[in-house]
Amino acid sequence: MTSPGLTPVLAEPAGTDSGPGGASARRGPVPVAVLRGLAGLAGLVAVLEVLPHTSLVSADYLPPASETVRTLGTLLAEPTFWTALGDTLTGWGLGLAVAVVAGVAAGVVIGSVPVLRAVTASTIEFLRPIPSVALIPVAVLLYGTDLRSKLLLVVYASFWQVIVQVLAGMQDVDPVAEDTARSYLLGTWGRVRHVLWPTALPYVMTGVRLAATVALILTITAELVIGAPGLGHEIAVAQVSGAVPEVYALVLVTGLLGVAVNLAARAVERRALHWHQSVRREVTA
Amino acid sequence: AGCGSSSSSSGASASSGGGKTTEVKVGIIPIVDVAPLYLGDKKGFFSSRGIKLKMESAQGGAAIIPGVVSGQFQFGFSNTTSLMLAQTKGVPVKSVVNGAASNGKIGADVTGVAVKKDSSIKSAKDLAGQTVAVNTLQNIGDTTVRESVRKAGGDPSKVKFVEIPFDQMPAALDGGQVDAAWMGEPATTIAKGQGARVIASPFAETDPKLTVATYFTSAKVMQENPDLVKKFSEAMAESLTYASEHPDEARQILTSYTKISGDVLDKLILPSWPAEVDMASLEKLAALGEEDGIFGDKKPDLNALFS
Amino acid sequence: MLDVQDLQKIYTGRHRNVEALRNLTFHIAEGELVCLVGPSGCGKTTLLKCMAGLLAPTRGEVRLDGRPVAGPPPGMAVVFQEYGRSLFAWMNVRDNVALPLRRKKLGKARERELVDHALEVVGLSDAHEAYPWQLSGGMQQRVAIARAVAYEPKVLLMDEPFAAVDAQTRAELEDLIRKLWHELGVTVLFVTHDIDEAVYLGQRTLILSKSPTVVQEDLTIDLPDERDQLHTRSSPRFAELRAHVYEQIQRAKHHSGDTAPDPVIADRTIEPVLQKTES
Amino acid sequence: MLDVQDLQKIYTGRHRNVEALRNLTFHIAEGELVCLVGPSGCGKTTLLKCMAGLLAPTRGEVRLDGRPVAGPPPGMAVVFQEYGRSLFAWMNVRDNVALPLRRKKLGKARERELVDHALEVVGLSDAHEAYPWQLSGGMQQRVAIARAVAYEPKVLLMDEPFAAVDAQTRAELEDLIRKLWHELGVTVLFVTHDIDEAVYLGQRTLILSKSPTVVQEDLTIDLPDERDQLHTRSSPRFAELRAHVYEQIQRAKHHSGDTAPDPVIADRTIEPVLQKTES
Amino acid sequence: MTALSVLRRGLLVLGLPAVLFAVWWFATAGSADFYFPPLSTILDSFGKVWTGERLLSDVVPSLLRLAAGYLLAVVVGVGLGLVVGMRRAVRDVLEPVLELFRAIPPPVLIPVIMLFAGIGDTMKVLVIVSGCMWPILLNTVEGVRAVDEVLGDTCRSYGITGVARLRHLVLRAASPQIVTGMRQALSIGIILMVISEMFAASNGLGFTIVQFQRSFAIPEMWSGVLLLGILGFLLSLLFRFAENRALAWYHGLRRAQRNP
Ligand SMILES: Nc1ncnc2c1ncn2[C@@H]1O[C@H](COP(=O)(O)OP(=O)(O)OP(=O)(O)O)[C@@H](O)[C@H]1O
Ligand SMILES: Nc1ncnc2c1ncn2[C@@H]1O[C@H](COP(=O)(O)OP(=O)(O)OP(=O)(O)O)[C@@H](O)[C@H]1O
Ligand SMILES: [Mg+2]
Ligand SMILES: [Mg+2]
Repeated sequence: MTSPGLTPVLAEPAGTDSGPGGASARRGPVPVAVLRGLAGLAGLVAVLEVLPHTSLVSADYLPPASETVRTLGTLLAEPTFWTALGDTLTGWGLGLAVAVVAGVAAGVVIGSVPVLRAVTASTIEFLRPIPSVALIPVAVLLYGTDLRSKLLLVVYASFWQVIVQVLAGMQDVDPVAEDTARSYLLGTWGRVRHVLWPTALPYVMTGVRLAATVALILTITAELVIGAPGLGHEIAVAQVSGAVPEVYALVLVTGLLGVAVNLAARAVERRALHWHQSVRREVTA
Repeated sequence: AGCGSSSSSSGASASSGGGKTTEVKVGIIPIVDVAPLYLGDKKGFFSSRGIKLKMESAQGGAAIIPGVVSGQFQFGFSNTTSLMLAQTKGVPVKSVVNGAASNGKIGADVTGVAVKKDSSIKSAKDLAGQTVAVNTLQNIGDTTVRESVRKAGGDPSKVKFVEIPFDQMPAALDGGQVDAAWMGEPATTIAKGQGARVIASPFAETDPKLTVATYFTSAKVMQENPDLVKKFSEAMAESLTYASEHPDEARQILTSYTKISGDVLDKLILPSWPAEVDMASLEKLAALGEEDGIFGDKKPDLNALFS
Repeated sequence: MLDVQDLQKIYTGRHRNVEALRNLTFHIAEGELVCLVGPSGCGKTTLLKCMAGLLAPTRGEVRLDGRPVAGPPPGMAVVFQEYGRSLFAWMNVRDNVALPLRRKKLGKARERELVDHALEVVGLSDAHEAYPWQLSGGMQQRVAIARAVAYEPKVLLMDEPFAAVDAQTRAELEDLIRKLWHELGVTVLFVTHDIDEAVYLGQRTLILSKSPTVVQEDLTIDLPDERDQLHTRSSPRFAELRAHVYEQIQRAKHHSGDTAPDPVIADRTIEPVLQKTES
Repeated sequence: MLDVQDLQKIYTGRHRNVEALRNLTFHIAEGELVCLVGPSGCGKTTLLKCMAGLLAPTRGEVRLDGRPVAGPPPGMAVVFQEYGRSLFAWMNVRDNVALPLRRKKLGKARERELVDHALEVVGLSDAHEAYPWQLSGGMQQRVAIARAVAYEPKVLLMDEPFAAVDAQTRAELEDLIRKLWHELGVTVLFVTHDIDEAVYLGQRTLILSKSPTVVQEDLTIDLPDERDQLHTRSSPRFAELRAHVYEQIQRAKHHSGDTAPDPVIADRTIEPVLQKTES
Repeated sequence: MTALSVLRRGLLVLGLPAVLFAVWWFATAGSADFYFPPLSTILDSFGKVWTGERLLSDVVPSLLRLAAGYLLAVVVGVGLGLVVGMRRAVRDVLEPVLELFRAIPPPVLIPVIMLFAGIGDTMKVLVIVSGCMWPILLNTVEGVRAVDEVLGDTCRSYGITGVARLRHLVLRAASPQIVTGMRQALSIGIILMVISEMFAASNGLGFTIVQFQRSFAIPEMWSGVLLLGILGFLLSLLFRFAENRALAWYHGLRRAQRNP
C-alpha cells in the first residue's frame, strides 16, 4: 500500500497559520501574552494610584499604589519578611500537595465506581459547605499554632475544590471513547489512566488552580486568625498596629503569589493539555 | 520552617517542670496591653526562673482559649469579661496574674469612644440612638460603654452596637458607617490624628482601677504544674511592676512585636499595669455583664476565677 | 463566482508541519455543480474550509464574486465531514435545522415549512423530536444535510455528505441535490470518494493529487443534464468517464505537487477506458 | 461461534422510544466473513454493540462460543462508525494503536513491530507522530482500522470502516481485510453501505430490513475464494449478486418487522438481475 | 417496583451520612471534652436553637444574602468568563489582575470592601460575590475555550454570530463546566456568608455561630456547623434538580451508550 500524501514541511518555520480573526498570536505567543498581562497590571496600578486622590476613599485607608510599593520595598529588605514568606509557602505548598493528591485520588476512585459515587454524593455535599473558619477552634485544639493546624484548614478547604472538579471531569468522558476502551478490554486501571483521566484533566487543571488559591487564602487566614507564623501573621500585626501601607504591601505579596501560581499553572497546562481544543486552538491556530 | 519545635515536645517539657529551662507558650494578642510580658522577657525576669517564653499571637480569644484548654499553650491573655463568660460556660480556665488595667484617666484612658470631628455627639449621653462600633459584641466593650451612657444620664438600651475590628474603626468612623467607635490603642491615637474626638472613657468611667485583662491558664496546668504557674505569676508580677515604673521602655518594646512607629508610638496611651487584680472592679464588671445578660442565667464565681 | 487562486495551506504544529495544499487554482462559475475527488488526506477538507472562510490560507486567496473571502460569507452553507460533531447536542433535530434560519427572519410559518420540508426530503420526518445522539450515524448526517437544504444557500459546500447513508438513500439524496441545484440555481462544490457519484452528480469533476496537493485534472462531465439513476449510470459515456476518473485517482495516489509539475489540464478525456465492472 | 438469538433492543428515552431491533436470529461460524447491510437507521450499529457486549439487549441474547456475552469478550476488536470520537485525542497515532496491545504484554519489540506493520498497511507510516485531530477524516478512520488490525483479534466487528476513504484506498483495505481473514482465520462481521463491497468482501451477506428490524435475507456469496478487484468485480456472478443485493436494499426501505412477517430466507438468488453499470 | 427504587435511592443518599452520624454519636457518647460535646447534646441544642424565632431572625437574612451574592456571582462570573474565554487578548490582559484579586484572603479583602460598600448588607453580598465568583469564572473560561471547533465552524459558516452564537453555542457547550463551577461556588458561598457575618453584622447564621463560639456555647456552635452542612446538602439537592433540567441533553448524551 502506498503512503498517502503527508509531506512534512521543514523549510517554513513560522507559519501564518491562524484562523481569520485569530491573527498574529503565533509570532512568539509568550512575549505578547506577558506584555498584555503587564499592561493589565499597569492598569490596576494606575487605578490604585489615582483612586486615593479622589474623594471616593481617603489615602489613610487605601494608600496609593506608589506608597504600597515603597513599603513593600522596605519590607523586602527585612529578614523577618522572608522568614514569614517561607513559612507561608511551606504551609501552602504542603497543604496544596496533600489536598491535590488526596482530592485526585479520592475523585478518581469515586468517579470510576458508580456505586461509590452515588453513596458519597450526599456526604460530600454535606461536608463541603462547612466553613474552615468554624474549624479554627478544632485546629487550635488539636495542634495549637503548629504547622499541622494550618495544614488541617488548608487541606480541608482545598480538597473539595479538587474532588468536585475531578468528579465532574470524569463524568465528561465521551461515550464512544469509553466504549472503545471497554471493547479493547483496557481494564479499570487502563480506562482510568488512558481515558477517564485525560478527559478529566482540563477540569482537574481548573480544580488545581482553584485549590491553589484557596490553599493560599486559607494559609494566610489561618496565620491571621490563629497566629501561626507567616505572612498572615505579619498582616495581623500590621492591622492591629494600624500600619495601613504595610497591610497593603503584604496583601500585594499574596496577590502576586496568586499571579505566580497562575503563571505556573498555565505553563503546565500548555504542556499537559497541548492536545486539548482549548490549548491547541491558541497554540497552533 | 513552620513553627519550629513541635508542640507535643514543648508541652511535655513544660508540664514536667524540672529545674532546667522550660519552654512556655503564651497565647497573646499583639496589642499594647501585653508590653510587660515582652519587656519582662527581655529583662530576663522569666529566664531567671527557668522559663523560656514563646509568644503565640492570635487574633482573639477564639484561638487562644481553646489553645490553652487543650494544652497547646500553657498560658493565655484574655480580657476579664471573656474569662468570666468562659467560666460560666464551664470552660476550665483560671486566671493566674494580672494583665492590664484602666489608667483611670477620663478622656485619656486606654480605650475611648471616639466620634468624628464635626459630630453632634458631645458626650456619652448622646450615644443613645446612635450606632457604636465595638470589636466584639456581648463583651467588655459594650457593657462598659453602656455603663458610661448610663452614668452620663442616657438610655443604654438605645445604643446600637456593631462589630468591627479596632483597626477598621478609624475608616468606618471617617466614612460615616458608624456614629461612634469604642477603640483601643493604637486605633484611638490614629483616629485622633485624623481629627476624631474622644467623648467617653468607658473603662475609667466604670471603675478607675478596672482590671481589663489577665493572664490565665487551664485547670489542668494549674493542677499538674503548680510550680510553673507560680513561677510565671511571679515573673509576670515583676514585669508588670517594672513596666509601670519604666513606661518609656514599655513604649519602646512595642516596636519589637508590633508595627507601631513614629508619631503614633510617642502619643500612644498606655494602660496601667498593677501587679494585682482589683476584685472590686471585677465585681462591678461582672454585675454589668449580668445586667446585660451576657452570662445567660449564670453568675461568674469571681473568687474561684481570679484569686 | 468562486475563484481559487494559487492557494497554499501549510499546517504548522509542534513537531509536524504539513503542506496540505501546494498550489491550487481553479474557478467555479455561478450555478455550477462541481465534484471534488482526491486521495484521502490530500486536502479536500482543507480546501473547503479555506473556501468557506473558516481557515486562512498560507498563500493565495479565494474570491467570491470578485471579493476576497476573509470570513464566512453570507448565503453559504457547509456540510461538514465530521457530521456528528457539527450538530448541537443540546438541541433536537428540528432546532438544529431551524437554528440557522432564525436570523433570516422568515417568519414562523415559512421557517416551519422549510424545516419540515428539509426533514422530509432527507427522510427524517419521524425523528424531528430526537436529539442527535439518539440517532444513527446516517441519520445524523442527514440532519446536517437537511440543515443545509433548509438554509437555501447560494453556495453549498458539501464534504462527503453521503458517506454514512445506505445506497438507496444515497441515490435519493443525489437526486435531491441535483433537484435543488436545478430549482434554486445553487452553486455546489461536492466532495466525494464515490467515483460513480463524482461522475453522476456534477458538471465537472476536479481531481486532486496527493499531498502536497495540486489540481491533477479538471474534467468536464459531458453527460446530458437530465440524469436518472438507472439510465445515466448504464450509459456508455458514464462508464467511460467513470473509468477515467478511477484511473486518475489511482494515478493521484502517486502523483503530487512534488513529483510532477505538470500544468493543470482542463481537458475532457474522450478515449474509451477500461471498465471497473462488467455487465 | 457467534450466535444471535431473538435479539430485541428498545431504546427508551424521555419522549421517544425506539424499537431498533425487533427480532434478530442468525449465526456466524468460526472463521466466517459476513457482511451486514441495511437501510440507514435500521440498527446495524446497535446490533454490533450488542454483539460486542457494549449494550445490553432488551430481550434475547448473544452467545460467543456458547457463552452468553455480558461484557466485552476478550479477543474481540471493534472499529466504530464514529471513528473520530473513538480515537484518543491525547495520544498520537502510534500510542492510539499501541494502547490495546499493552495489556497483551507482548514485549516492546513485538509491540513495535505490530504497530509499525498495522500503520504501514493502512498507509499511515508517515503520520505515526501526529495526533488524531491533525489528521483528515479518512486518515483517522484508518488509524482506527490499524488499531484493530494490530490487536490481532479473533473476532473483528467493523462498522462502516471505509466510509471516509477514497476508492483506491478502499480497494486496498478490502484486500487487506481479506488477507488478514485468510492468514489469521479471524471471524469478521462487516457493516457497509457499499453494495459492491458487501458482495466483494464476504462469504455471506446479511440484509436487514428497516426498523423495527428483522433479518430480511441471509445471502450466501458464492464467488470463488480467490478474489481480485479487477476480475472478481467484472465477473457476471458478481454483477448478479450485486443486483440482487441492490434490489433487496430497495425492498428493505419499505419492508420491516411490522410490514412483513416473512420467514428468514437463507437462499441464494440465482436468476440474473439488472446491472447498475454497463460496460 | 417504584417503591423499591425509591428505597434504594434513599439508602444511597442517606446511607453513608447515617453511618457517619452513628460513628460520631458513639465516638463522643461520654465525651467530657469541653470542645467536643456528645452528639446527643448537640442535637439537643439544635432543636432548641434553630427552631424558634432564630429561623426568621438569623437563618432567613443569611439565606437572602447568600441568594443575592450567589446570583450576582453567577452573572458576573459567567459574563466575565465569556468575554475572557472567547478573546485571547482580553484573557492575557485581565488574567493577572484577576488572579491577583483571587489570591487575596477574604478577611483582608473585607476591610477594603467596607471602605466602598459600607458595613451593611451590600458589603456582605459583595463579600460573597468576591469568593463565589472565581470557580464560576474559571470554569466558564475553560468551558468556553473548549468549545468544539467543528461546532464553532458550523456556527460561523451559517452566520450564527454575536448573541445568537453566545446563546446557542458557547453557553450551551460550556454549560457542563459552568455548572461545575456553580456547584463549587454554592458551598463557597455558604462559607463566605459565614465569614462576611463575622464583620459588622448583627444577625445571621454566621454571626450567631461566631457569637456561640466566642461565648463558649460549644454545643450550640456545633449545632450551627451542623446546620450549615444540612443547608449545603439541601441547596445541593435543589441545585441537582435544576441541573438535571438544564443539562438533560448532557446527561442523556453521556449515558447514551452506557448499559442500563
Ligand atoms: N488541524 C490540522 N493540523 C495539522 N494538520 C492537519 C490538520 N487538519 C488537516 N491536517 C493535515 O492536512 C492534510 C489534509 O487534510 P484534509 O482533512 O484536508 O484531507 P482530506 O482531503 O479532507 O482527506 P479525507 O478524504 O481523508 O477527509 C492531511 O495530511 C492532514 O494530516
Ligand atoms: N442512544 C440512543 N438512544 C435512542 N435511540 C437510539 C440511540 N442510538 C440509536 N438509536 C436509534 O436506534 C435506531 C438504530 O440506530 P443504529 O445506530 O443502530 O442504526 P444503524 O443501522 O447503525 O444506522 P446507520 O447506517 O445510519 O449508522 C435509530 O432509529 C436510532 O434513532
Ligand atoms: Mg476530509
Ligand atoms: Mg450505524
